[in-house]
Amino acid sequence: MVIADPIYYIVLPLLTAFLLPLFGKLYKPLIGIIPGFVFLFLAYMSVILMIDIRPDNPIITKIAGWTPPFGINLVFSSFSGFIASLISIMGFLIWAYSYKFKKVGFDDSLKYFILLLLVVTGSIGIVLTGDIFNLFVFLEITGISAYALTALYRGRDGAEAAFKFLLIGAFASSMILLAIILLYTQVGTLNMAEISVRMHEVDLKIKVLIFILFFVGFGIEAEMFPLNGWVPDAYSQAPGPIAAVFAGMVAKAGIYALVRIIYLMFDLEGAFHLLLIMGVITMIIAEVVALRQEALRRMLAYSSIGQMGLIMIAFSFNTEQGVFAAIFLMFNHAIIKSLLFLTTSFLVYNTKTKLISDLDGFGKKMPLVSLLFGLGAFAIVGLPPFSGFWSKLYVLIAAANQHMEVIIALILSVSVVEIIYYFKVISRLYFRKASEEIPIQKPSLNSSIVMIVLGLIIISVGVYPDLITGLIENATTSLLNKDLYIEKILPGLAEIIN
Amino acid sequence: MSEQIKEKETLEALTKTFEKVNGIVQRDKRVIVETDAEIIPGVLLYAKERLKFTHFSHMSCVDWIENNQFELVYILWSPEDKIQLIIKCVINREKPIIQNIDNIWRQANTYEREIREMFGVEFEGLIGAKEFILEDWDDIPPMRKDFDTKEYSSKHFFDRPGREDAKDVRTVITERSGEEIPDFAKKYSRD
Amino acid sequence: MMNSLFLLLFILFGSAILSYIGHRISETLGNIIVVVGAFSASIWFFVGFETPAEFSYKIADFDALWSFSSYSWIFAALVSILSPLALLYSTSYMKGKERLGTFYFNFFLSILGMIGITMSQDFISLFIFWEIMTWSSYLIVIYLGKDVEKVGIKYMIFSAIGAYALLMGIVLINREVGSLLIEDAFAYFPQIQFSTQLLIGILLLIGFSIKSAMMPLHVWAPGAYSNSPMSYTAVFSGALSKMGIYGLGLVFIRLLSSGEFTLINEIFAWAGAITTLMATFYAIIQDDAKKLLAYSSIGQLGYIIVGVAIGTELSIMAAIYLAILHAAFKGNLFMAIGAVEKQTGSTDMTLVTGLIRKMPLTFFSTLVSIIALAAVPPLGGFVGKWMLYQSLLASEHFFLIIVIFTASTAAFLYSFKILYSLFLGQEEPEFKNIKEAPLPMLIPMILLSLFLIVTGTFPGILFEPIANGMKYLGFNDVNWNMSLLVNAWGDEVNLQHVSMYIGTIFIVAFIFISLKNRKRTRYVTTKDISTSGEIPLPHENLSFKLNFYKPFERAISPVMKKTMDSIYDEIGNGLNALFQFIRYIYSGNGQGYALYVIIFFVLLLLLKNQIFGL
Amino acid sequence: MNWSLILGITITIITAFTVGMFYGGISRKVTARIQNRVGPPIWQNFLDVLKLYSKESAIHHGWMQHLGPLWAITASTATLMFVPILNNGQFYQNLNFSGDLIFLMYMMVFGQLGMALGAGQTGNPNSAIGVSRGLSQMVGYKVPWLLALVAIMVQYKATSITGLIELQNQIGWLMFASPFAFIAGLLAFIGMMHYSPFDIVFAPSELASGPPSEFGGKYLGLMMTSGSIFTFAKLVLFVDVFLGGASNILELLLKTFVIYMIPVIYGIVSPRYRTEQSIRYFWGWPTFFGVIGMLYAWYMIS
Amino acid sequence: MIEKKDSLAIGEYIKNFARKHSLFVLAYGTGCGAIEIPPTMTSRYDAERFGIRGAATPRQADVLLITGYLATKTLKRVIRVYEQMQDPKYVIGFGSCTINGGMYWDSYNTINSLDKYIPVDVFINGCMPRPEAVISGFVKLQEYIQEGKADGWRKYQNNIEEYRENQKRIIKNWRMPDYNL
Repeated sequence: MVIADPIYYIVLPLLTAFLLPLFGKLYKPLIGIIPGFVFLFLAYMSVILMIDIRPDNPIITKIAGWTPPFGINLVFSSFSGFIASLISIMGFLIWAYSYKFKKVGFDDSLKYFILLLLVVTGSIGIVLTGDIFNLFVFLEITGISAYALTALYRGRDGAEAAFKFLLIGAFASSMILLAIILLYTQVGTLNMAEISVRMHEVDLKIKVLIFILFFVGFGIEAEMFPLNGWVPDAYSQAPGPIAAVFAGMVAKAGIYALVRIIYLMFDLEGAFHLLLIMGVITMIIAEVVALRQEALRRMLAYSSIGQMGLIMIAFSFNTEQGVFAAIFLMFNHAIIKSLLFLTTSFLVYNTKTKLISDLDGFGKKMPLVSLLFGLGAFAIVGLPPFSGFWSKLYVLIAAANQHMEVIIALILSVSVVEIIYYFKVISRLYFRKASEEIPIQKPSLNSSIVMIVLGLIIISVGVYPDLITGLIENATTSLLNKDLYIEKILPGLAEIIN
Repeated sequence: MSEQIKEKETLEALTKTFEKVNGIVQRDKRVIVETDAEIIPGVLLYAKERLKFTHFSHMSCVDWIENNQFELVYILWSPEDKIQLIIKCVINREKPIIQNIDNIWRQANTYEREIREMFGVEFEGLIGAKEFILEDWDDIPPMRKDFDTKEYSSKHFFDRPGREDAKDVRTVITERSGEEIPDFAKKYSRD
Repeated sequence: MMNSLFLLLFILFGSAILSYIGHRISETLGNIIVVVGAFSASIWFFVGFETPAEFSYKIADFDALWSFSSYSWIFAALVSILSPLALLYSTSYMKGKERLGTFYFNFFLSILGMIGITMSQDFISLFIFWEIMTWSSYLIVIYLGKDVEKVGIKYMIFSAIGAYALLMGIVLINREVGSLLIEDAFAYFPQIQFSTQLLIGILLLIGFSIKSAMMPLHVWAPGAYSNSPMSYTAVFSGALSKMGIYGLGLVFIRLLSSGEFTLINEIFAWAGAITTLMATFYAIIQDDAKKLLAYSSIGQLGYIIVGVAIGTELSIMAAIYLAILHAAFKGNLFMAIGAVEKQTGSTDMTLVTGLIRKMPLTFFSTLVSIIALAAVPPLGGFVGKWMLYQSLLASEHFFLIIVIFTASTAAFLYSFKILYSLFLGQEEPEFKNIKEAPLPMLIPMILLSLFLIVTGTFPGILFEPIANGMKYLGFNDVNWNMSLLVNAWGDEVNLQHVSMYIGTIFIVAFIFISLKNRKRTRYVTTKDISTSGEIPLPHENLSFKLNFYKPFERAISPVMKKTMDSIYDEIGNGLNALFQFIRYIYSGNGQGYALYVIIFFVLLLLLKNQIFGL
Repeated sequence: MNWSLILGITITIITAFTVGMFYGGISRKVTARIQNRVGPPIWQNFLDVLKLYSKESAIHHGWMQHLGPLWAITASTATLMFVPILNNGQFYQNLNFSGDLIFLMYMMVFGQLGMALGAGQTGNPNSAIGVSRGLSQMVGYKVPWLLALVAIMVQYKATSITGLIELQNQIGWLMFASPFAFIAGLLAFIGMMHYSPFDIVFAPSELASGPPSEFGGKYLGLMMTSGSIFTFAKLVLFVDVFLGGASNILELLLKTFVIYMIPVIYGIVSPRYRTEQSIRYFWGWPTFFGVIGMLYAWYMIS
Repeated sequence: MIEKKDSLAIGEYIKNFARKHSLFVLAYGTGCGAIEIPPTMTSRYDAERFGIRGAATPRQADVLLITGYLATKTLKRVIRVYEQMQDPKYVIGFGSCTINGGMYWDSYNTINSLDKYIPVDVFINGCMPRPEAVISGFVKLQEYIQEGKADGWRKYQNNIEEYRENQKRIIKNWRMPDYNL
């Protein structure tokens, strides 16, 4: 029996990241293998933990034995656990995908794996932590490693993208830090549960100011319009698997943090309206812009933003169905968008210009990759019987139950736009003659397996959504039941204060 | 009697430009020039482009069998100056070849094809130089003066014998009505 | 023990997979699998189980129920008859094409989708099957790789709009009714607020009418019908479009039955009628046989929409009857044109000519289908049209009847054009060595032709299942004779007399004209015509083909100036320009993005009172 | 077998043929007289048909041409069979109980389609042009014709001709009861007769007689037979619908003759339309009258 | 009692009667004589009272009216038209040119005797014959038809080789399809 404790999520990859150069000194291939074992362990641990976890018994780990609110604690609840598991499993899959992918030499590989480990650490940390300052720390870890990953190829474009990312990320950091300082001056604690309890003491104006700072700061990570200028560049310049990391982990962690502060810490009604409006705007603008893109990865990046907008919309309903739909969407988006980015990196690798117009006839040249790309595209636009359909359906049902017919119409109109640009790519892949014969880099076995696994997940969830709905329902309950969360972390505190 | 200014100007322009052109102003609004067969396209083009003889009225061929020559006649008309310009040239009857001008006036093609078929004049690079009016013709070109149409007719077609008394129809009529054949008609009589 | 309905889908899905694999191995093996799979599914459908078989399950917290109602059974039967014939035809038609595995995979999936739609008694599985049908048909539409951007995307956009309208309606039903079972929806629908009822109704109608190519939502159809391989178009136009009709029937008769929606009925009836008229006009001016038939399909579907939208007993009956017949004759026509295409390599009516002596059987089946299409009495098309007119007369839709009658008359124009241009006229030396289509292509055509001939004289054969279906829709006492048509006022048409009389006179006259001067009646070639004594040279073809209906075109030119296509194009261009403008928000400038962040932050601060209600 | 029915049918066909032929002859005679000619005898058409049947050779360009005239005669006699010739005559009853107006409208096109196919197979461009014109014009005159008939069908709630005749025995001729429908119907009927100015189909000087240009001998004879029967059938139909039918053969002849003379005389003094002019003509005033008739019918029933 | 022979004779009589009173004329109007046809057909002389009317195409026609001279080129078309007509069919040679070439008797491109190439039932002489003469010619043809003497079409069938030989002297490049003989 392996010891399963959420602390390993943080400790293990962090430690490995720092020790990896040493391993590299010992035996060079170890730098690839060791992270794999770490990710495998994390994924395995996630499964073990998720089996037992219920909304009413979150696992709370106190770091260094300090009890909250004085010490930092990690909370592995149904919701955070679900996202953490998702991230760790995605981490493992991306490692498996990129294990042999990098042929860039020892130094670059070392950097790549260290940064990958750090990103995973940061993302999981954001998800699991119960301390607002700790969250900021993890956010910085994620951010910095993400900037570095963006510029991994050390090209001009990569550097530019990383710079943009850095610039805007700096805004995010400073705003969040400012917000935390303000918050600390008001409530005198950094524990999120206690903040939540004490929030009503804060003056409304200051509360709103803090909220806005948080909102903008996390909005940047969550790819909210107009704070998402870094996204297209970062996604398109980073190495292929890293784009998947951004879509599957960083963005998820960002939206997670945003949702946590909205749902847990602030009890502002306007926050939900704001989230709804921003979600709608983000979604519409991103999808419309995606339609006009010529480079495949930029298109996917904008599509990713659009999906994030949809997730925001779903969260903004503040109902059980809405949250359910949103979490389902997060899951689907992580899986499907990762698949799309992973396949795309092969497609784009084999073209000269990275443009969609260069993809003619790839269905014949790279049958597996094209097929999986098509599958991903079908899934993400929400065609049944693939998993994307169900999440979209739940969003619509949630919207319908809120009597938001206009929102439904908007979501569906945007879906039409989505269909147009995805099907444009598919029709090029399959129904055009290839212009010239270029030697093709075939996907290696491990990457193929990873992509097939993702594809199978998409199909099986699509055909039998009940596979995943149970977990998501638990997660929903866990997120919405704020009092339970507080009670579990700080037993009795609520009564004391009130 | 007008001054024939434009006519003279035209003639002058032509003779000055081309050495081998000479001609006269025949009457009002008509200029006749003769030239060499080699420079015919040049003269025509000059007349068309510079002297505004934009209208190609007609083109024909004359068989001067005595001189062993074909004479080709091009008739142009200037709608602006209201002058007719007749350009003539002669070619050898034994070797009747001349440059075609259907790239100057498309409609000249029809005339050229007809002349080709009827006189046997070859036009270099003529578009559609194939059977035109005559079908299945296997004799010498019929408009040449050495072609005997009577002989051809009696050889190929069935001459119907006249009536049994073989009298001229005029004689029969005069006999019937008791009148004399008028003098002017006598020379046509078969008897 | 596997459920019989599930097994039906399983056979289809299995055939899809197996034919894909089979075609990867060898074409013959694949073809055998295709034919066996298609026919076994069809046979299983007809003899394998009793109609009331049921299969209920829960998927993602929604109740789902599969079962054939007597109404949906008609449409399922339509699919089950037409699709194996089309697949049999396809084995020969598609010979030697690339990626046959993919083609047949999608073909089977779309059949599965159609069967699934008809067996779904809940909206969620209906929608899932609907979408499966849509994307599999999309993949076939662009299969040949022609006009992928234009036709394929257009089809997909309109399908998506339709499907999403449907989805929105379904979601709203779920909210109001709390269940997605179709029966529940019917039962609780009248209790819903009127405006919501209206919204749901319109959404569902839009969703369904897009598939049945109703103007102004038809623009995808001509391209999609003519672009896919003809063997699929036979099913596409014959059966797949009927899924829209199926849905329209459900919505009009069962859902919007309260009598407050007559305006919608009228609007849809008029839309159907105008669809018919305009599509017929467009069919007349086409020069490509496929395009012509595509427009003709739209036109014929217009009649059916009119019938469904009017919603009286007779009109529904007419609509279903016409739907069945349309499947038969349009399937047959597309197959025949496909045969011409296969044998000559073209369907351009200005090029292909004089095939009657080369492909007599193809001509025969085209002729029979055209007679049915043009609703000329001895064949079945007349019965459907007759019922439709009678229902319109009885329900006092005067001008509607004029419009569709005019369209029906105008349909003669293109009917003749397609027969004349392809099969009649002078023979072309280029097509000297053309052979009759191969047997797998002929058998389906001949079978469908026989079906049309029989149903013309004895429409009662079809009336029985239709009457069953009508019971599901709430018309209980439908009672029709084998071949006697009676309208609301007691006037009747006795088809048996008609057929007998026509048959007799035809035979008598035939004997007379054939025996008279039999020895000195000769066949001469079509080059031997009186053209002022001139002899057409072998390479000269005097058939009058180009601008065949130019005078008619001139006469109707005022209404043809602005097409729906051009309107949509204008909208599309406008949106494109707008999108291009929006695109420049992402300028790619880092400082700009930073500025956005600051502006956004400041804006939020400024608007905080409005947002947070301070 | 029902021998009396067969006898009746035979007699009807013979009557229709005879009357149609004589009407054709009369129209030629009238034309001639108007043009200050003597003109052929009124039985001239019989001689023409007889001569055509007595031709000793015939050619066809294929089976469709062979069947075309057959198709035409089948359709024209069928049309005749389902029209009540006399109101209550036993002999001319035929099969009129088993057809109605809508049926007849389609039946009338049946022959034209067959003819068109036959003409199409000849490969003669003139035939095809004629067919193209004919079908186009058909769409033209069908509109007012339909408006007229539908107005009547709607107003009197009957689609069967027998029913309409019975009705007219009570309320008088529909010509007066529904005047606008009658005008529309009459104008459309003029077009249906294919006399000048609507003779664009046959247009001898333009199209060398159009569709029949490759038909000779027995085929042309059969077509002329069919044409005369069809003319009669159309006349009887018109009389039945608008003029209250006829109770005896004399009345029938009188009424049909009057109706027949209208297009004939109108035609003699008219030049020929172009196709699109013809179509637009029918979609102009006749359609206008038809719409008025329809509105009138609507007003009457509501 | 009518015997079989008589009944055949009666049938023949009726047929000939119909034929003679219904003459559909295809005017081959390339010669100058064509100008005489309109007055013949219209109100002044009104040939229609004899049952004579124009036919639009050779398939429908009974009488081929050759109005005037025939060039070698047009002869080919005349032969073709004649062969496209249905039996029984008649030819009227109209004007001197069809008889002996008329004023074109020595022309290199005009044939002289029409009846060497196709059988002519009636010649109408004159240059040009007036409408009265034309009608008289038609009446003569009607008489011949009634008597059964207008059998040029049968003669053509029987002596086809001879006619072909003559025709091929003019039309050297014989590429006409075979027609109904």
